[in-house]
Amino acid sequence: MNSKEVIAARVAEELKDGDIVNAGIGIPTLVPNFIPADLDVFLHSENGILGVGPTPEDDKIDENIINAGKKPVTVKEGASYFDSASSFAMIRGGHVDVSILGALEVDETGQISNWAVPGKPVLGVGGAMDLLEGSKKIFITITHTTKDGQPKIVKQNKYPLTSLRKADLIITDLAVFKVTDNGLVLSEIFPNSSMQEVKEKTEGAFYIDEKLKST
Amino acid sequence: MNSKEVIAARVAEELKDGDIVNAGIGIPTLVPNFIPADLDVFLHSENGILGVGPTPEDDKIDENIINAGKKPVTVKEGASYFDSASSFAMIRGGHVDVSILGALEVDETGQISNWAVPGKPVLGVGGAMDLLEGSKKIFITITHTTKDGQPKIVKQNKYPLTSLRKADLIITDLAVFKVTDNGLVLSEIFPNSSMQEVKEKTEGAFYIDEKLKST
Amino acid sequence: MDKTIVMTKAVSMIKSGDTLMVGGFGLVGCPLKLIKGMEDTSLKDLTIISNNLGEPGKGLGRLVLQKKVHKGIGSFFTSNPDVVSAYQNKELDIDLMPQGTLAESIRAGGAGIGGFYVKTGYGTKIAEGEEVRYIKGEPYLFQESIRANVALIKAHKADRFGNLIYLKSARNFNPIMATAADLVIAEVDEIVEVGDLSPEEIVTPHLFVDYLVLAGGD
Amino acid sequence: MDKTIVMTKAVSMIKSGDTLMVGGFGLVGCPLKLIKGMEDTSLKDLTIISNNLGEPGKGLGRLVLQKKVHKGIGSFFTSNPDVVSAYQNKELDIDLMPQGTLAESIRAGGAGIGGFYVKTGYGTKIAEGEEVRYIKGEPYLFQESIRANVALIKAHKADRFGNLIYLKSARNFNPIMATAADLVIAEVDEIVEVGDLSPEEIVTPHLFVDYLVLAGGD
Repeated sequence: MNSKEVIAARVAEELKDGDIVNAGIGIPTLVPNFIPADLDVFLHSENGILGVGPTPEDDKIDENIINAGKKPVTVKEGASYFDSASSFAMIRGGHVDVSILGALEVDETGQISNWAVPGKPVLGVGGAMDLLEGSKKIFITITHTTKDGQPKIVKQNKYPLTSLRKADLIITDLAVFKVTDNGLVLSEIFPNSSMQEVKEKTEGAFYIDEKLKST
Repeated sequence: MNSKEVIAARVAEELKDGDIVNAGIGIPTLVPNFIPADLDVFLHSENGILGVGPTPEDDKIDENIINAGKKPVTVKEGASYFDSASSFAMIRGGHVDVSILGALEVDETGQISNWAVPGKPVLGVGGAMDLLEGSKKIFITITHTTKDGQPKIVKQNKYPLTSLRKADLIITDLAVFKVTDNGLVLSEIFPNSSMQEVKEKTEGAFYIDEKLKST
Repeated sequence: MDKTIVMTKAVSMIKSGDTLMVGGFGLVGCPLKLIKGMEDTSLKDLTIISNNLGEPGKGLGRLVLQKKVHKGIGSFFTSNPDVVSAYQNKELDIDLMPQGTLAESIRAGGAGIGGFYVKTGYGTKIAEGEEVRYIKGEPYLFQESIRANVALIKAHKADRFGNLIYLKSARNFNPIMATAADLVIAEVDEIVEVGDLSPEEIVTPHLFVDYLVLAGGD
Repeated sequence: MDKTIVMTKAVSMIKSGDTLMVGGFGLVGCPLKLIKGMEDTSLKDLTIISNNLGEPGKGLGRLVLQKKVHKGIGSFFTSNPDVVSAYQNKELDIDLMPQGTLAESIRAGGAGIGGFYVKTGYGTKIAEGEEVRYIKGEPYLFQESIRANVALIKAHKADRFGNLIYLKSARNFNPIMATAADLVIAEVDEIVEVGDLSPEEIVTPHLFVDYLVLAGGD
């Protein structure tokens, strides 16, 4: 598995039978590949689908079935289509159990930035703010550092916040952090990493879970 | 024709091809019987039907098809069903061309009262306020006087107003009044009545249409 | 995943003091089996959000007769004389709303809308003391959204995931109430296989529905 | 009553300076024939309300390249670099909204709602200068409803009265835009007999639709 797959596989472990899940673009789109077949997990796409299925083979693409990233998808048995107002009524109304989102940065309180870069024209917000505001749980999937090695988990976000709402869980290619009222708690380090690496590559402050200390 | 049928027949003459019409309980329910067969007039019922058809024979009643007066109805070809929020979105959003409503009183400015009687517990408002507020045109159908001979077209309503919105047309068993910015204009007297009778039985002030003066 | 439960289990999830949304326009589209299940139980002090409170001795009217209803929030209660009597005897509080405002406030409650502005009722007695705001030069009344602890709705068919379709004008308040309560129980005429309902015709997607009860079942 | 007209007649009803709602999520569910009909006309100064402004050289993107669009109101324009350039060259104004707020404000415009309160965006940069109201202790942002002069939508099937059904995820913004403009023109793949669409499956009842244009017709 590459590092994005490591992240996606770990997120999938957090999902429960019956969960309604919205998976954003980027790493989150990989998550469905790792959901165990015996779980009924239902993927919501904000352009108006509940029950998104796998990506179709090239010769089986239906141009009228796309996801919120405008990529061709399929639907599973029991799926439904609805309009955009109904779709966001579901999101804002608290009917989505989990949203899995990417981020440019997460701060040490768990607030995220994923829609705008200062100095560049801001011409897109899409559904990210609604998902952050309305979903029961927010899982953030990020590579631990940017391409040029800068930490993505920071003291304070340079980029504009997407919401005051904090994430619940942050999953990187190195580790897992729980977001608590007191701040971030490192709860898991992946076998390919170490406490030292996580400390070096994380700018924001974090606590260490008791269980992790004893190992 | 009895006096209620006279009123209903006269209202029907005002309807145009393609009109979306909501017909309230009482006299308005008789209106569809007088709509010419060559006109496509679509009846909206606020409990969630567009395309209400005639009352069914007793042995053809479908208990799941009722109108807003909770009476069994049928639907015509091209009808549709929708939920209550969608139905009132149609009404408030200005998508109903004409509402035909009964009234307890109409004042000389064209404002109506049809939902509450002072001194009695007010336990029902239903859809009347929405229809008055949202419909493009309001036709009021009333007998000219109450059962004990009191005028229903009055200087000022004793009963609480249903809306500040004025009616467009008032049709009684004796006459037709147009509602203008200057007040009521008597535009038509039915053959069974006379100018003198209309004057005697109308408390509110009204103008007389030029055409009526010359006849 | 199968959301089907028996009626007694469904009723056991309702608590005294709860606010309930109950679907239907009169008795049409009303979850009569679930209401019957509440009769002769110890449930009391219920607040019922419903367009009407049943008819004399029928539907929600029976719960009113059994003095289980503390308050009714709806648009038209005049058609049930038992409700009028209970109100006059001060056994029942009433909160009366225009039908469109009732429907919209339920939809808003399910859609994460805190409140909204409508013209309906402006300048009338029901607007006394209400907040007015001018938008694009026109006066509107403020209305908060409403939610309930439990919604009891009636649908025609469900699949075991809880996707619902309705029957004719029995749809009415049911789809919006399905969105606006912490616990949603749908009474249905029939439960079909997943896949039997077309994705285009499903009116209430399953994410809104917690449990299913068969109208003709146990 | 038959609402079918030819495309040129439909386009002739749009005026320079108009505010148009245009359905679709990217190109899916976008009325491409009607947009094509607007190309190479004298139409200009249009305000377009749409989730996106097409793709480079496709759909609404072509109208942007022809400098017919004065302003875009939507939620995600980043995917079309031509829109980004036009904005940077100050040829195009942009009004950016969260997608859910965009959808809800269109629905509200069609439903006689003057404005409403959402949590989305509270505390962020897009909320700067916006009105905040606390409802049940939680902060919400005020949002006015929006309407247009003309809505151009895409549906799958219509009957000649104008009842509409949609195809899969091409539904998106189309049903709500059909409610929120003074003039509504639906581009459809097929026109069927009245009665062919089931009353339960009709998504947009005909009272919302003024004219029909066949996607594959003149």
